[in-house]
Amino acid sequence: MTVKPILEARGLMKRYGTVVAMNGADFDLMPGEICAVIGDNGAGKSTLIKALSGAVTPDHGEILLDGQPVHFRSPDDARAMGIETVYQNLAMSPALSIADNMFLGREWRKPGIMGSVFRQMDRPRMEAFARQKLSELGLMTIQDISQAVETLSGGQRQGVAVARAAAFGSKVVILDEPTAALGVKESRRVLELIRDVRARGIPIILISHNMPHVFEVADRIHIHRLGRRLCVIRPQDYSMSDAVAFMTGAKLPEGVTEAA
Amino acid sequence: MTVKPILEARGLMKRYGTVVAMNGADFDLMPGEICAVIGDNGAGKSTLIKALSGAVTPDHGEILLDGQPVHFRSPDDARAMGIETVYQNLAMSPALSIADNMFLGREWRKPGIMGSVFRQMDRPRMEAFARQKLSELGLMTIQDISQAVETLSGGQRQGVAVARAAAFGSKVVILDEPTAALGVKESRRVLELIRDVRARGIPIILISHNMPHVFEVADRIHIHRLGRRLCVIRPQDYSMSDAVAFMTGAKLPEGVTEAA
Amino acid sequence: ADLACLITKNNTNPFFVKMKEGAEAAAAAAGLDFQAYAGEKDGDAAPQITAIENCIAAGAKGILITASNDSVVPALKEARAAGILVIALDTAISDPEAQDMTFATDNFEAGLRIGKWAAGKLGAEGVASAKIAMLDINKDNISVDVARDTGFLVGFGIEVPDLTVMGSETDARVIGHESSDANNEGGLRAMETLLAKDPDINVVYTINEPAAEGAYQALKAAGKEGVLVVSVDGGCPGVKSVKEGIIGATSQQYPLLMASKGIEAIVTYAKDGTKPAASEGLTFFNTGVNLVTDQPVDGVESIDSAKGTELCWG
Amino acid sequence: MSTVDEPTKTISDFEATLNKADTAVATFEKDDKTLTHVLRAQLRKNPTLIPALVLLVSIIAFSIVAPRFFGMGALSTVLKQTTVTGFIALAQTLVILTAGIDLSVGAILVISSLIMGNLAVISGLPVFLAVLIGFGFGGLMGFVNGVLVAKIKLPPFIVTLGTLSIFNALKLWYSQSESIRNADIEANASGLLWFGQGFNFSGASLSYGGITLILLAAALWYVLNHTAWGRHVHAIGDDPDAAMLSGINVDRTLISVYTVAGLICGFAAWIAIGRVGSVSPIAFDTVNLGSITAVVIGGTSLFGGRGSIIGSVLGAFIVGVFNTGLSLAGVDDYWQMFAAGCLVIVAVALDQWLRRASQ
Amino acid sequence: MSTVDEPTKTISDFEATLNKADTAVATFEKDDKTLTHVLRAQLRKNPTLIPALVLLVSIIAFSIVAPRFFGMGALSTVLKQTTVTGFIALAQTLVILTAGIDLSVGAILVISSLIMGNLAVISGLPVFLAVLIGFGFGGLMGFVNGVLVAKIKLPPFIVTLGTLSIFNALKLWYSQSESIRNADIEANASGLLWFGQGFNFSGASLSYGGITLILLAAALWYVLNHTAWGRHVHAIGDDPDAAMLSGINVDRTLISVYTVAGLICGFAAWIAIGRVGSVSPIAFDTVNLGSITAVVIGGTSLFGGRGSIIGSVLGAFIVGVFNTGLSLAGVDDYWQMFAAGCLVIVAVALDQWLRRASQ
Ligand SMILES: Nc1ncnc2c1ncn2[C@@H]1O[C@H](COP(=O)(O)OP(=O)(O)OP(=O)(O)O)[C@@H](O)[C@H]1O
Ligand SMILES: Nc1ncnc2c1ncn2[C@@H]1O[C@H](COP(=O)(O)OP(=O)(O)OP(=O)(O)O)[C@@H](O)[C@H]1O
Ligand SMILES: [Mg+2]
Ligand SMILES: [Mg+2]
Repeated sequence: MTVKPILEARGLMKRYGTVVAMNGADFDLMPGEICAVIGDNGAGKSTLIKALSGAVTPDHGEILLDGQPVHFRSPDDARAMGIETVYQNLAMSPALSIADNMFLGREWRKPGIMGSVFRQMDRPRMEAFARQKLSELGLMTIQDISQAVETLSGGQRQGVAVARAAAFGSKVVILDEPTAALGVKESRRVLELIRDVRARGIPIILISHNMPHVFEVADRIHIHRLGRRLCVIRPQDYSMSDAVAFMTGAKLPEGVTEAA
Repeated sequence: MTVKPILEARGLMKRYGTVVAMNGADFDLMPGEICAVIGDNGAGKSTLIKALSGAVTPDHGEILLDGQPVHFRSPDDARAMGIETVYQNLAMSPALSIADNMFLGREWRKPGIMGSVFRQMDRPRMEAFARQKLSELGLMTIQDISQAVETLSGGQRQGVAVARAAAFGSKVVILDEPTAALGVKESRRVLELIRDVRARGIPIILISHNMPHVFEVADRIHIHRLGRRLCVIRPQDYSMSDAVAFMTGAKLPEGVTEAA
Repeated sequence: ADLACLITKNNTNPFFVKMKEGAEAAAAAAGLDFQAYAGEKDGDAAPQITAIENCIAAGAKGILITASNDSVVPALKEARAAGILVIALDTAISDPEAQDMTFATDNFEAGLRIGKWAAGKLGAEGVASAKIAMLDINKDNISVDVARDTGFLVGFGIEVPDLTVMGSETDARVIGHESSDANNEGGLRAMETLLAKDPDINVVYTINEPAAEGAYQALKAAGKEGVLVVSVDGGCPGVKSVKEGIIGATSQQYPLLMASKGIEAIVTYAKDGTKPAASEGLTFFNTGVNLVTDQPVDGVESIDSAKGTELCWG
Repeated sequence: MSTVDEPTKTISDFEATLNKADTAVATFEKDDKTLTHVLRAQLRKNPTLIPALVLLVSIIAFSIVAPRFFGMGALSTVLKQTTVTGFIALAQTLVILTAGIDLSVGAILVISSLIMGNLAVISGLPVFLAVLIGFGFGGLMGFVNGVLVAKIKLPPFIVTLGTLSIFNALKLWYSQSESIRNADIEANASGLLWFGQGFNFSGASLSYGGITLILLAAALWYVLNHTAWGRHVHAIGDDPDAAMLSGINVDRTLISVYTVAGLICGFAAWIAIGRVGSVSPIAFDTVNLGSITAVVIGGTSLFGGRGSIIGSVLGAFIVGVFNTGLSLAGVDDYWQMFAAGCLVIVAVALDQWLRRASQ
Repeated sequence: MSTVDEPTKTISDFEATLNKADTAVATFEKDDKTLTHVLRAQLRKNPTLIPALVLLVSIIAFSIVAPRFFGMGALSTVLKQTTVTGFIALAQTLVILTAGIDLSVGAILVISSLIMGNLAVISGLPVFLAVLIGFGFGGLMGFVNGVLVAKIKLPPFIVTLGTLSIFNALKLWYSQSESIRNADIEANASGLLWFGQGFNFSGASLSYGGITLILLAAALWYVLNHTAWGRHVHAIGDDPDAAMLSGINVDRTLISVYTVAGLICGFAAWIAIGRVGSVSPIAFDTVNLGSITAVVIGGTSLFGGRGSIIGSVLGAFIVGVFNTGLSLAGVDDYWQMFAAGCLVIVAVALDQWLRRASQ
């Protein structure tokens, strides 16, 4: 590999009480690629991306962005560096509106004195933007953009979260099971959206249990097992059966001797 | 149809503010069958099954169990009649252990005076049972049955919820997207489990966005659209493409003129 | 009918409850409308100011008030300007412009008498080696609390450098001041703490009789006999305790008298505009204090518990 | 997906029809134009109407029951009486919106007023300087609360229960339990009393303090609803984890909320001096519970994230109307206490019921 | 899935290998046997050790600072002084475990004791009957709280803020602020005083009330940890919606919790009479905050679902040790208040820190 990874993790460790969620996990994300992360339930995928996005501080190990070591103390830090994340448990404020949620922490202000001195938000512009992003996702069963998020169905919420990440991610977009609660049509749109984001040159980390989806969009597949990277495969080189076999421990990839 | 449905709903209506979540929804569940419910995000599937399980009281319409009208005021009522439900947002008490969660509301007591007078729970027996049920689901990455549920990964939690419903449902088991967060292996086990439950003669309502899974296990498929039943198809008679087309409004089933 | 207002410091202290009962009965007898208000906490003027404003708004003829502190002065001046007769009960208000008259007992005097009695009871030798426990209301330096506390110490013969705060004395005979919240449970707790500090305490000053009752329980539990317990108020239960020897002596006050005198004054004022006059030689109308004890001491004027029972909370 | 060994790179077959999918959206029933529907729609959009209605009804009811209550005199008296509680309720609303609670507001108020009084009257500082320093200490105490809540991650109830005790100790120590008399303030620092003044028109008197309360409430309403900070405050109250994951700097926002609450209490101290005319270390003991009561009667949820600043002012006013109204109706003290207890429960129950019914 | 028009009835191809899947489970690191690890494991299993340690350390510290504190005498005084608070803390723990709070516990205690005293001493009822009726009313008041919380779905803070005011009004009205004297109780109903007695051994005295407190705490511990009801109480505090969806009868459980809390307060009333020796309507004013403080120092979370009943008793004891200890060390009153405030914050912070460190 001559290309340098844009985001790397080396030897991440995280213990919760006696449970070892990450056990020396490595990770690489190349520029402009879609890297899928697959693995059994409880393999530690969410913990890994939480470490990458600043939501969890690993006990050991280091994270490098553009080759520089970084220490995220909060998701805020990561976001400031252009890493945008959709978490598995959807970080939304139920009582706020869809538009407010999409712009949480990066509100647009009115131009002129109202914005600079009185710091008034530019609601109309924010709502128009949110409406447009949701339409692109085909999620316009949501009619009222100022509706509170708590009134949305599970899938609608997930759609809002994905739209937010796609709209604002400038360096890396991380999606933890973005289509888990989505319908057939909406999932399809999300996959298209992921491709669009890559077309903008932004690399994506995608966690998913849906093998057809993973094999359809991913450039590389990181297989996570028992808290660490088992191997990285390219979908052209292996079949889904192989991937599933590796991930569940039914088969060992060549050149790897299971350690755990 | 000469067989009488075991659970029926007639003309259910539910409004949330200005949003109509159910708009005259009908539903039938035949004895011993797996009935899948599919539909777009926000179509009102979860609202429908919440009405059937007592978690939501419909504004209009009636529910019949074994042909008798029933009025559930709480999930407790429905459970007392043998209707066991896994909700989309997983009703778990995070701080309680896995075993405690599985038995919440139906704890086993010690035999003899300790149980009858001192009402002591039979922890060892409950834990053994829980462990066994989870093993059947292949979820034994969970090592410690007295671990708090909040320490489980998203998929592990869902596994616990499914195991609970399968173990205790005596009349009807309702599953709202039971495999959404599950891995390939675990999803497979859940499908097998669903078949096992049917083999015990217990009918199942399964909501899922995963078409291959739906077509694999369902006896009948109820297609929900815009808050009401659009049609019911049998997987033998239609292809997945048709089902998806109906569900998303790309095509209308024969004999149905869209009303909404 | 004309309206009379009574504003007390709170509605939990039996002293004020009696005062209210007396005023209510007197008002009913005189054919006046009557409204009672109470502050929330001794020392907090805001609710009393609110009450005064309400009385003005309601068009009262007269206001009887036991002021929490001098913060009520502007509001009372406003009331007087509106032609309302203002009478301070129990506690005088420093600004003479804020009231037409005070009907009060002198709380310092009340403390002074029990102090003198205790000193007389112990004799010169006993006074020199006394160990005194002080059970006050709390740390807030409420005026009544300070007046009774310092009055007692002065009466006992202890030098008090600052009469406006409690605890300014340096005399080693005073073991400590503790908060009793003027109730029995607090009295018990305070006494226990002081006994832990020094088990040889032999004189106990208490802010009122419920606190004395609590202190007695603590002494009893510690197996201590013959400790002098003195108190102030002279309520009927308190006098009974004097009779039973639980309390050595108590200074008796007359809340009902204050209240009924106050109502009388309002009636007169409403009739012809005459305002009440002060007691001879004083700036206020003294409703008096009596020391109630069954163990009289030379040189300290006192009445016995039988007489005290007759007068209690009259 | 058709062959096992070849990776799939096409859309699954059954998804082929998706491009023809309907784009219709769920139906939203339009509210019809009958009175109840218009009312419902209004209530849904402006939940603050509920306390406003309660206030109106109780004013009317008391005017009937207690003829002495009627007229501007009594009402402007109520406004004067509730000004300080109103200010504290504003501070409390901010904190409660973040799902916190501040039990130390009363103590902050009193310490600030002691500092202002001591500096202006006894040390002879110019009034504006004394007031500024008083503010500053108010903000500082709020800041301490905020840091403990945000950085040590303790529940706000615990933190402020602790600081309540600490601030009370400091206030007694600082003042040595001595008050500053009205006469002294008038003589040396009459500027401290400015907010007690006001103008009269046709029997009603409106104090500058009352007007300032309305202005501050309006300003806070703007900030909470139209600036990013206001949205963050709501989001944190709603779900602090979600707010953190959304990239809000939760700690900084929390600290700023408690600090602003402290500053408001410091400001209220100035108002309180004007109101009472003197400074006493043991005054305003009940303002803690009073402010919480006002906030909840005004419709703000103790669980955070939902509520209204205007509602809190109305809530303070409702409590004031009840107290004054009941006294003027000649209701006995005990039963006033009883009624106050019922008011809290009934008002909040009514609020919840109306909210549900308006959906 | 291979052809479009034929429904698939087979396992997806890529899942074929699943039967060979590994069945190994995630690794759990075994705690090693070094002292810190053993300690951690213990703390994790028994978080109640934390307040126990705090208590031990503070007793030792005070014994060094204030020699008078040392010895059984002072300790048994502390035990006596904290008995009533301990009882109320038990009631409060139950309520707080459901994520509620009960501000009316003190008022319930006082009303029950007034009823017992009045019936036994003035109406001359047999003591056991008077006590039973007092219990009954305690339970009834708790029941009222429970119904308001469960059925009208009001926040417990609001409900008990309201009933606090209501019960206080009732208590003043019922008693007319008059107390019942010890001498009268001794003469007419000495059974009311039973819990004040006890036995002495070598300078320490242990009252029956103190022993009963320990027994009741043990019983509640058993009920909370080993019966279904106890699990339901935890589940409701954890997430009431989840508990409801799991099929727990949330309303009934909540009502039972508040009723039991009321009954405990009623029982505490009997203990309180024995302790104080007399009955007064204005006593035990600080027991509300005192009980909450004890509960949180004992490590119970105000957010519900997590906590320990034994911890609450220890918490009450810690507060008592501090108060008495500081007094005996001759610390000035103000600084006692100050220290009490710091104690709350530091104790809870320490508890959280130790819990985190023990993971
Ligand atoms: N906060 C926590 N406390 C304790 N244990 C935790 C915590 N979070 C995660 N774990 C444990 O860490 C392990 C990895 O969890 P993680 O959520 O990363 O899995 P995952 O790969 O995302 O699984 P899934 O596919 O089910 O989402 C699990 O065994 C889980 O029980
Ligand atoms: N509590 C609520 N308040 C307001 N609106 C609600 C509420 N619950 C659901 N809705 C609305 O009702 C509609 C149907 O929601 P429901 O959850 O039943 O959809 P669903 O079919 O289960 O969708 P999904 O597949 O995404 O889970 C949605 O438009 C949603 O916004
Ligand atoms: Mg995950
Ligand atoms: Mg759903």
